[in-house]
Amino acid sequence: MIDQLIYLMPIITVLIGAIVLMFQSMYDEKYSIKDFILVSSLFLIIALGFAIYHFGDLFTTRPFNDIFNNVIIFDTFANFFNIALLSGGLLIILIGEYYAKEHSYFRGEFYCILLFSLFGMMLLAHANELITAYIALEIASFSVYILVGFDTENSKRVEAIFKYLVLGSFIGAFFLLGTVLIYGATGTTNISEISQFINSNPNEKLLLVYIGVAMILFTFLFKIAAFPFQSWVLDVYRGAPILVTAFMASVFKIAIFSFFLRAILSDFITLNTFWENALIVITVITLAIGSWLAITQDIVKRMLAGSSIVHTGYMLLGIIALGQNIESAYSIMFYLIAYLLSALGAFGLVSHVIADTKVRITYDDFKGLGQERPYLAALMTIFMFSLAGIPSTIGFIAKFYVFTEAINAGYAYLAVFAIIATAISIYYYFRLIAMMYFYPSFADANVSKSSDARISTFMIGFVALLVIWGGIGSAIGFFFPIPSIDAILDVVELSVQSLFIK
Amino acid sequence: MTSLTGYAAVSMILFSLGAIGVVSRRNVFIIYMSIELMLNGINLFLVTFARYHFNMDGQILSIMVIAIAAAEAAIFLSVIILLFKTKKSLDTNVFTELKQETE
Amino acid sequence: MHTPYLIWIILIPLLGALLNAGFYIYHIKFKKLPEKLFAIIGTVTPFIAFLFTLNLFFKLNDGSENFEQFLFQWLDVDNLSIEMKLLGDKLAIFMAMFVTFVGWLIHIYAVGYMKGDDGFGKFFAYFNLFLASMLILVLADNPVILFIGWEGVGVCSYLLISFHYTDGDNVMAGNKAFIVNRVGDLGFILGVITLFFALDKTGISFGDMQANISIASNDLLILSGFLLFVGAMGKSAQVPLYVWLPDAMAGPTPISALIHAATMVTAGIYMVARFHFLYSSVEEIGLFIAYIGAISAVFAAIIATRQQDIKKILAYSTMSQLGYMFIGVGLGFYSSGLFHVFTHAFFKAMLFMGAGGVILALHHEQNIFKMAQHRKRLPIISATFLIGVIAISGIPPFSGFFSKDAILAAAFQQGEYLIWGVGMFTAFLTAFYMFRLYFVVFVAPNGHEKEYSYTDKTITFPLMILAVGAIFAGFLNFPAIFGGSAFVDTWLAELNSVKLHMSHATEYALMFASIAVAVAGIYVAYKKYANYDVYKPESEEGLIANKFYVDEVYDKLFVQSIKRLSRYFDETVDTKYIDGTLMLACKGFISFGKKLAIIQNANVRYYAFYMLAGISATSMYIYITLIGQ
Amino acid sequence: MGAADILSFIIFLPAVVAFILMISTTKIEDVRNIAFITTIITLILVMKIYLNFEPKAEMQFVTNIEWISSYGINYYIGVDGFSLTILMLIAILIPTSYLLLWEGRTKGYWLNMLLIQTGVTGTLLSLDIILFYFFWETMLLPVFLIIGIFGSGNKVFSTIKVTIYTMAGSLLMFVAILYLGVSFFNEYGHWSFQYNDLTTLTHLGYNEKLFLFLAFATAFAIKIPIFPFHTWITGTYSDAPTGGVFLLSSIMAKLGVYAVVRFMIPFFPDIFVEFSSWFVFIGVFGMIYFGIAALMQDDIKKMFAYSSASHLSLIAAGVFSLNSYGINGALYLIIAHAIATGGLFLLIGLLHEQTGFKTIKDLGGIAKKAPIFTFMFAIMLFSNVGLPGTNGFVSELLIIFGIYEFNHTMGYISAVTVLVAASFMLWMFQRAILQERVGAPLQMRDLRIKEIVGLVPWVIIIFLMGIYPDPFIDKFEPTVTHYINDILKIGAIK
Repeated sequence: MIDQLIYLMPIITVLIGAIVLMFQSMYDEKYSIKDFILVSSLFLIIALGFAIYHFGDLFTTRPFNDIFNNVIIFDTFANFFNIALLSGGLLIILIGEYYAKEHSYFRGEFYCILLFSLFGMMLLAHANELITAYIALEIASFSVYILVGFDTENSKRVEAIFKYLVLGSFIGAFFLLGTVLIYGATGTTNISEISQFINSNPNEKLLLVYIGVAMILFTFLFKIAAFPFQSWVLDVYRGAPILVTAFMASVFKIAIFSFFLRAILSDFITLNTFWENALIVITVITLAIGSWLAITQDIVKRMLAGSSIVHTGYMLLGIIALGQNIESAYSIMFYLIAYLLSALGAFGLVSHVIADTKVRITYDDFKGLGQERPYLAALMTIFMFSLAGIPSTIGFIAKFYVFTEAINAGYAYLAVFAIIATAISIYYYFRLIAMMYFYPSFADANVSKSSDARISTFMIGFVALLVIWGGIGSAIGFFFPIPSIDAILDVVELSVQSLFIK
Repeated sequence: MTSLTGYAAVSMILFSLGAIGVVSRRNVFIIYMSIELMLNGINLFLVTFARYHFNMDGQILSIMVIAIAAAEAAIFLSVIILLFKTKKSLDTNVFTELKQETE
Repeated sequence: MHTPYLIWIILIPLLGALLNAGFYIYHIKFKKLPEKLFAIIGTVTPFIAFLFTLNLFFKLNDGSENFEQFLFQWLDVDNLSIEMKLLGDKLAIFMAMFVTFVGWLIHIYAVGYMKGDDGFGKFFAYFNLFLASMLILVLADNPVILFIGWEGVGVCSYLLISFHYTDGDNVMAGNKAFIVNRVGDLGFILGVITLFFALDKTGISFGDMQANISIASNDLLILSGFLLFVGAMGKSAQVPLYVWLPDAMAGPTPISALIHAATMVTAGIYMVARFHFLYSSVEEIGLFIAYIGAISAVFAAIIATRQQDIKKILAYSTMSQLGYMFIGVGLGFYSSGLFHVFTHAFFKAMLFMGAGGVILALHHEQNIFKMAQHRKRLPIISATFLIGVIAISGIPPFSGFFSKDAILAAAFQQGEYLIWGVGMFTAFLTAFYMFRLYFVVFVAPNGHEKEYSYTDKTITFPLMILAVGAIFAGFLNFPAIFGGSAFVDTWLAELNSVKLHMSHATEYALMFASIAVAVAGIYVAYKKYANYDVYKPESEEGLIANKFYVDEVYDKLFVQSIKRLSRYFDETVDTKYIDGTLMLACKGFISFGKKLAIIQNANVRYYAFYMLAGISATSMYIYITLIGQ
Repeated sequence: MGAADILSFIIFLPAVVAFILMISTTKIEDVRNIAFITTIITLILVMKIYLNFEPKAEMQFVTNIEWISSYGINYYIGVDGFSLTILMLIAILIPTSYLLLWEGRTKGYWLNMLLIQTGVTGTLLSLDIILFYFFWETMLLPVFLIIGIFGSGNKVFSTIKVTIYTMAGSLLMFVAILYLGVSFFNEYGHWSFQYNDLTTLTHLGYNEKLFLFLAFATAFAIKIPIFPFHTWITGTYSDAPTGGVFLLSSIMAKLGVYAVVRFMIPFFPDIFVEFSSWFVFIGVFGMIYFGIAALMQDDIKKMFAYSSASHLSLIAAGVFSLNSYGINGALYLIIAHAIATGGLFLLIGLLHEQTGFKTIKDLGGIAKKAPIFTFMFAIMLFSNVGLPGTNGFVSELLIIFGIYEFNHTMGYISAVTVLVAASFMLWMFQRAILQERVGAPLQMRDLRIKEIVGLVPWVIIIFLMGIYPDPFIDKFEPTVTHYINDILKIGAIK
């Protein structure tokens, strides 16, 4: 009983935290933004503690069957994602501290809703049943809708939230359609039962299931912004407050993968053959479009949005490879972590820079940062390198894994495509570095030098350290003993294994 | 069994109408309604299948869907109000500020 | 037989060069040093080298076999084992001796000539370096080491021609000399490589090559022989690679005397003589060389008749004399050719130094007519100059006569009457233009003549020594027919592939003929120029005065075309085609991206439509595949 | 610290020092001096290695530690005769070059210089191909910064261009590397990227090998550069600051050739032999093409960019000529050219900083003002032209021998090299340095003692290697022989 409760604790903690914050934010004027940050991060840390309690051991269980009726599942896999999501959320909150302080519209609700969406995402990681997944997804999405629209100073936000809302609910309908079709075919919406049905029935009886799965896959592609569902990304990311953008780009993406990886790995793996070709086409076009969108942007935020499409393409590469060898799941999950760190760092740093000089949005606004703020520029350089997959950053290792697995699965030509996209990506990432270092700063940009020693910058620095560590691993281990990045891989491996405990 | 195809057809038609409505209509309100239409098509489908399988899951699911639709409605309506406040219009063609911008 | 001395012959001048260089750097960087210091170092070192050589010469003369000295393994890759080894056989010592001797004299001369030049020390550093490289060339045991000396003298000539580098034309002349020589070097290297592989890698020293010459196929031998001779063309200024020599006169006169008259230009002949085993085994190339020599001889002589720059005249005469030498060696009479090298070194060096003296006296005036206009009386110089002129015109008993006559006789005997005829004609021209020069500069009346007060001892002393040489050097190879010992012929006998054997009657006839043409030439010159009005100089127009426009043609043919090609490569091929296409691709990619942004029209209905389209397309695809199953 | 760890120390010392200096904000003088001392220490360590090295073919001072065990990637470094020579070269060149860059640099400049040293040394010594790639790419970042920040002219464009150009190439190689690793995994059942493991691959089909070969070739051809992948050099070299262009031309370009020998030959010997004639042709063609293109350049740096491209093409031709002469000559020319071109670029950088011009038509009359400068310049020039007595001659001679043995016609064409360089170099020398300038004479100081001290070792090496080359050749000839006999399996040598 109690030990089962332990499994539930992280997710419950977040929920409680969200509710507490909701009540607290009723007395908004009493509390400063710092208190909200304190409280929310406190809850997240507690949840993280509960999650880490199970860190590293292999388990799978369905607690309180009588209540939940198998709709949610607790295993190492979900735990891994819990940790990722929680730490991601925590980082967002801490990195955003300065930004939130500088912008008046950030009030208690923000953190409350943030925690709600985190709750939804964690639920999604645990979901073992399609409708549950849908509900979790919608909880997360609705919260994010609201967060997107949070920036009352920005007239664009209305449009952003509106688009996201319309398209989101539009694709949501398709998810439901898929669910319905599967339900129609199999009479159940529980994933494990569906897989049993699939395995036990001949191919011609699975027509509905196939189409249903395809529909669900579309939702997946929409949420991770693959072609042809990529169009919303630029606009929404642009309209949203940059913290929310970071949140969507990194954390939300992880949550999406948490459910769909589970579904694909544990159940639909056998169906891979028929969507493989479609996915290949989608991947190639996603890479191409992403590169095009990213390379033509003048606004850094939009560029990052476009590049996130390209990274989606890389991860799709792993998804395709899944059909051939299960190991590529590890590479995808590692890539998620790598992207989480790099993107959080990049977005967070942009947010920090925006926070104290309101102008810096376009490339040109970054001119001369190298002289003004050498440390920020150095950190930004690290993140850009990581996103571009330059060696000595975690981004390189992640790309290495994904491409290796893709080639191992026999998709060398796709790897070549991806490499070309990478080569292009060097242009728009290095362009930013060039802006920061190679140009003198604007005369009018007289910035307050004081504001660099604060929690947000320290967090960014910490992330940068993680990025570097992920890239170097134990290469210099014989000088100073530091844990190898194999550790991550082992954890990932463990969590994937937990899916196959029946 | 023939009845099943009938129901399925109806619900799919509803769904498709909704989808096409989202794409083709310009008024935000009607887009919202079309989405609702899609969801209701789904509901019908669910109930049909529940009947077909002789288990209650379908019904429960449809109720859940309705609940979610309600939540969605809350946000949607507030957004629509926002939209109207900003532009004094509900034509989607108006809300195209977020084009390729060069600042 | 191993000897430790050979290396010293090279090292001592080299040491002198290094010392001078070091002192000179000190001189310019820190505090001024007296010219005497440089002068002493510069003049003593060649003399010591000469003494060493002399010592070896006498040893050889006493009948000891060839000297050699192994220093170290220079390179050893695969079968290519090159040793840093010196060889002092008769040929080498013969060459080394007069190189050091004449070189020494010219060094002394240079002391006076360069007096007061701020590059005094540098000059002697270069000069000694030149001597050292020349000696490396002469004493080398294999072509590669020879090539080191070969290039060394090239560099020194480049440095010395462009000695007064602030004037761009001098440097240009230097470059020209260097580049044209490089063309020759190209031939030389390829010749060596071809030969090395033709003898399938059995060794690269002259000895090994001579031993294994039979291995190679005839064609390859011809090829390598030709290529090597291209090298000789470059160094010894033969048609068509002669263009650099006249321009090389831009340098100070001692340089012209030492490098471009006495020693360096003869390196080509020496090299051919070194490869005598190769050339004597392929007759065709020998003949080819002889013809090239003849052509160069007459061609240069014709041009010389209309030149007005005193040094240019001498330069062309050098070229035509070198032509004679090539006739000699080409026909297999190496001793005669080298004997001419020997005598020529004396009188040509002397002529140049004399000319230099006059030029110095007349404040660097070089146009003969202008020189005549304000002539000063220079008794010693004019006397020695006359000796030189007679010598080069081939009037017995002066040295030029014997050497040149031997070559002509050889040509006659080999039945190459064409070459012989050309040689005779050239002899006539030579006498003519040399005496033209003499009469105009020293004789022709100009109304007023001033006494020239002072000429530096260091200038006159070597002149007189050389005059003695110019007169009597001929007797070193006094023909047997006059009861002479023909010393040089016997000394270099081992090289000769053919011997001179003809009836005395013909020999007398030939001698008489050559004397006759010489006298005729002198007579014509006398008639035309002895009382020439120096105040209206000859016109500069005409084909001959403009050296047959060869320079212009070369310029158009090679230089300009290469420059045009270079521009084409850089501007068109690189920038336009290769880089252009690349940049076009990138720009195209980006602009396509910009176009693509149209689909990002921010209108939600369109977005929804894309999604719907994608969904339906994929569903259709899946449906079809499923039906297909 | 065992003998093996010295290598790692040599690699990482500059980077560590750089990071320490980065956070400890000291004065520029201190930064420079510390950097200089660091390079000197490295030099001493390399000396130690050089003396303890036995002239054998196999790897020595090997360190082999697991890095990413799940994919069999190791931290695997070692040195053989070939890399040793280049290591020695780098270790000598860098500190001496510091002496010429001594004045008027900023802190970032020195830090980047240190980082570059780590990059190149790591690239040189790493034997695990992923590690190699790691350094190969990392090496580029400080170069990117140093050109972009301290460059002149249209620097940003050329920086971005060179970065993307080279990275695109190496990314292609990256896929090829991964493919090799995967096929090793499929053949042997465990991951490994160590080059000596990858040489044992047998299951690769002809076409696979061909594609991989081409991928590698592209990457290295861009770096070297070989025609037609050269268009980045002119812009980069002319815009880059002195130190950057020095490192680019005299060290990094050589690493391309090094990588060809180190990795391409062992991985694809058969393809290498099959396609060698093409590459020899391209090399010789490029040698002439670049030489001619250099002739009419007005920007001295551009001219030398072309000239070093021309020499590197010759080096490439030598490497591909598949015989002891060619390869030895190529390696020898790597050293010779590194010294000569490096020296020239440093001197030109000095000239540029002093006079403010780097275009020939604006220069002139330097020799009168700065005789020592001219003297050094001339020596480097002659070595570059390949005059006998300098090391340039030995290497060019050997390469021509090699190419001639490979193919007679090619050999004849390749000999044109004795003309090509001389023509434009001397012309430039005349116009830029010797003859009087039209208009006001330029401000130009002569070399300081420090700079002379910096250049003297180079001059000594130039002449030493030119007059007595055999001992230097002996250091790496065993390796070359090993390559030719055991790896390429052509013809018994000796």
